[in-house]
Amino acid sequence: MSAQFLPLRDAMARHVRDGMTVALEGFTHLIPFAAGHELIRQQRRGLTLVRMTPDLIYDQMIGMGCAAGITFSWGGNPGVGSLHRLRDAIEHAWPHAIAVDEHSHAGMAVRYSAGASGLPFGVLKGYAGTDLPAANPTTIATVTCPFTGEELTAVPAIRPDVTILHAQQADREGNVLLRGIVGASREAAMAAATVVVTVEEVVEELDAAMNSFVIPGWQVAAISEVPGGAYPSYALGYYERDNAFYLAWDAIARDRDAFRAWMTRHVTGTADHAAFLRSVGAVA
Amino acid sequence: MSAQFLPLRDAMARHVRDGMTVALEGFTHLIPFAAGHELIRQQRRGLTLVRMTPDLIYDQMIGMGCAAGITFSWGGNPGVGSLHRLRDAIEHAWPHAIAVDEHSHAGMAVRYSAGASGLPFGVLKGYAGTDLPAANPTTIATVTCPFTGEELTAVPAIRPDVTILHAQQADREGNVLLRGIVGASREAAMAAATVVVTVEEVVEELDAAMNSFVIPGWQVAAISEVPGGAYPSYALGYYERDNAFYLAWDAIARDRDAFRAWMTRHVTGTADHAAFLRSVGAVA
Amino acid sequence: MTYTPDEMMTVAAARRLKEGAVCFVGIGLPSAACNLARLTHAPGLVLIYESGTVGTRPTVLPLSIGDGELAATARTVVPLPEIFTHYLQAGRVDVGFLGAAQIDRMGDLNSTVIGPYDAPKVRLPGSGGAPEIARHAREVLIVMKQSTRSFVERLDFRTTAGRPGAVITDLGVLEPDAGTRELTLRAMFEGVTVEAVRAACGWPLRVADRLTTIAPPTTTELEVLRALHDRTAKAHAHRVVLTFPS
Amino acid sequence: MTYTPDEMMTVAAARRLKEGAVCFVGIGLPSAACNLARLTHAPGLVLIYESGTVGTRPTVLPLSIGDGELAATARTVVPLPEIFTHYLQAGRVDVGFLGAAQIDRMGDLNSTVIGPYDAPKVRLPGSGGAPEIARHAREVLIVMKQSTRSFVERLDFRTTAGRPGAVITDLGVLEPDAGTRELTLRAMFEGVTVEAVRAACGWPLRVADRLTTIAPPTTTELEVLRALHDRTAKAHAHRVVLTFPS
Repeated sequence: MSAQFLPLRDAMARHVRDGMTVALEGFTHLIPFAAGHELIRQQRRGLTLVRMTPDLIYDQMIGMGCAAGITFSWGGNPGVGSLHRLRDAIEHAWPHAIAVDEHSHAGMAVRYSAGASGLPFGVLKGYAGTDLPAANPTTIATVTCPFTGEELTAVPAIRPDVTILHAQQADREGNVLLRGIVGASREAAMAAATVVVTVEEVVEELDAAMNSFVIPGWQVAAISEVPGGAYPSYALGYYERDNAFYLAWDAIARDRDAFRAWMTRHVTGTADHAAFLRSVGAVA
Repeated sequence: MSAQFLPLRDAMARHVRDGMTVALEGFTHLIPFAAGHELIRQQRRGLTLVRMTPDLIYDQMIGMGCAAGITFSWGGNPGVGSLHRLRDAIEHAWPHAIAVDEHSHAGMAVRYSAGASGLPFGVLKGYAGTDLPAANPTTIATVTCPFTGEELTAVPAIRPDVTILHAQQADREGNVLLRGIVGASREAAMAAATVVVTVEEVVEELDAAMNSFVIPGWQVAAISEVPGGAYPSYALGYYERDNAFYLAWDAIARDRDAFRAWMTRHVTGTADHAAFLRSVGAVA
Repeated sequence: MTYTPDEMMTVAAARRLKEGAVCFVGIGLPSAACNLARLTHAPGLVLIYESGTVGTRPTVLPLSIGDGELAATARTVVPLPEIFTHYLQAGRVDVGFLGAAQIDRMGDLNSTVIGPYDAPKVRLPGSGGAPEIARHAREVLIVMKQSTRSFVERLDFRTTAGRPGAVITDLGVLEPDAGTRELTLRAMFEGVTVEAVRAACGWPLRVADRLTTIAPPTTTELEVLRALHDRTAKAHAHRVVLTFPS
Repeated sequence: MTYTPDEMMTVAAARRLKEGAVCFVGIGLPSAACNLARLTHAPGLVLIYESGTVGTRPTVLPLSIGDGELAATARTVVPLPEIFTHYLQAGRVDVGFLGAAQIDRMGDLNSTVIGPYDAPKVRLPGSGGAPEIARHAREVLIVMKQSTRSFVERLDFRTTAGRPGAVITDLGVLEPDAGTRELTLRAMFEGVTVEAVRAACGWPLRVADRLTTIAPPTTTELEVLRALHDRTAKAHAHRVVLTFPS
């Protein structure tokens, strides 16, 4: 199977269905905002959303009712404060309650790596002396080293139905290049049944040095060319993170009505990501 | 601590002592022949030699009596046939018997990864239905997934006292760049208590793109500039693998006297790697 | 020169970092402290951010843990899982910085919830890298402003078994007692009284027999720190506008 | 055109590879077969070599599993552990090729020792990637020349639980019986007799009710394969001489 080039709307409609476990990865960098917005426009419901750092994109998806659950390790607005929609869902079940599967960064990294490696679980030295195992007994257990007798922490593999990434480039064959901070993107992609990617541009030849992080085209189900697809996150070599947007989001998300009005105006009220970028003034 | 730049003789003398567990890694590419030869010149004894593919360098070290044991997964002369010195040691205890700790490539990769991660063991789906666990019961065991009940294979971490690599470049700060096929070099380096590197050249600025494989200088104990240090293996961008040498080795190594004569003439009888290269006609 | 409590905390944290140490850095005050140390007494400090950037030397402070500046000035950028396995868990980190919403007298930390876990009054961001930074870094430094709301008798949730080497507050420095490991006031900033420190602590704070005073920021420290913050503010002031080929 | 048994084996193996399949390739005949398929009926074949090169399209055959040619023509070069975890163990490989010193009637393989493990008569190279290729690849193809020394009643050591889809020999093709999984002669090359195949097998070989004959190499197959071998021989003929800046 090789990658299909599809408009984002079609890629999301074809590959993401209600009730799926979906990981939109990218660590601060290369967060697939365009894809998340398209899932909101298509009113996906009952998703289990997996991300190390939910960030604004999951705040928006949770607030718009897309999520049945969240699997994560740090749920704040980086450098700013709370994710108010995530908080409102957990504290007040608004718009509805969501299931919480909470780990540390190390635990999430190991869970993705186990999924990527076809193993049912992974091992770390972690969580000892904390309340996390008691709070989350279904996905934190122990295992004993058969050689040393040491007790270690075991966490189950994450295997998303779909992992969605944003990347700088794809070539015509569907090979995808990610440059810069990649977070757990590689592991999230290799753990998934299906990989869908948005890219800044489709090029004749990837700008990839030897040993670059390239996902082979036959590993990718669909690719959509979406310039600015990570905004207000960033794409190294293309545009910077819009820190002002992250700051401004705090006031928008704090209030349910302000949040809904903003989402209606800029996301559900826009046809696609290009229209979104125009509507928030992010394009010249 | 940051990397010291030392002549190879001093780097080996300072960091490798009799009885240590030593990994000279590099998969076909970037095999640290110069370092191995220097250990032979210094008459190191009782080493436990770790490599996925022992290759000619361990054939030579074993034949010269450096090894007390070997940990490996494929011990042939690639594309040619047997490693006759390895065979002679196992089949006829010549020059003396060696302990064998034998795994598959997958098992070795997991063992290095566990060592690199500070874990006592690693997990794989492997060895089932084979005679390997019975032949090697001390380093092959089972572990049960606490979530699914599935039984998996457990293998103990490898933590070399010293890992020795050959790389293309180091900068003045001691940061080391490896390009091309890297095998398990990263994991072997991160698993080691001490890392020693030979490089083709020391440069002002590494020729390293974003996301290249660079070992930070503070992870490296010593660096020796040894042009041609991987010969007859190769260094991508510098010189090719000398396949003719690998073919010729078969006849040399097959006979104990021919082997000793060759080693005396070209290795113990030469002062350093530059002299070795001249003696085998590998430099113009 | 006059200075703020934030500046004093940053300087006090920076001074604890030894030349050549490998630091696992978080955003905010720890990032400022590490870079201040790097720009003053410890030019060889190795900074690791959990985003995968190893050996970064940013000219301005990052606003997020994954800013492009960190990647551009790094010695190497690795996948995030390697940071937590090959670097942190394998014991390659000398100093880890932590903060939290709550701390108790043993230095354990809560950054998960206020109230019960299953029905929280306030849902906090959660653990991030903290539990494993606390476990694997050779020394843990905690940086938190003191108040009876944050320095509490009893944590609502133990996110992290903190085992700090020191807790640097806006009033002074607490260190664990050699025997009991209970946090003990060891040093205060100039002009701070023991009563003020005790009043801002939710448990009966132990005080060391010999209390020292921490010297105020030097002119150099303040100048370098303020220049760093100025450069940072300038670099981040502009709104991002995307331009695409037509 | 006349052809050698090696050429016939290579062609027979190449024909089994479907367009777009992901192949885990070993050095020697499997490498020739995969590249022949790629240069003829299956241009989209994805070749993975265990050295970490994914999606390679070498113009000449590699002599070692880690030749520079494989890296230079790869879509991506990854650390070796990823090949065995993210690609092979995770189930991303369609076809894996294996060979060995010994095979038994169930398709299990020995590449470890002749004689007892602890006191071997012949120490063979060992398992390499074979045990996990056999376990995780969707289909396993074994390529081995037949003789009573290699097709044995009883393995000296079970390195690999082979579970082959087919064993391609220099005489024909064996496939497991649908019920018993015992290897059964299904097809022969032109001019080969059942007696000859049985004589070169160390156990009483089962023969299928309906035996087919495998068509000899086509002119195109032979020309492409020979051109590939010619290019390879030329590329590898020169002695390597290092030149250093003075």
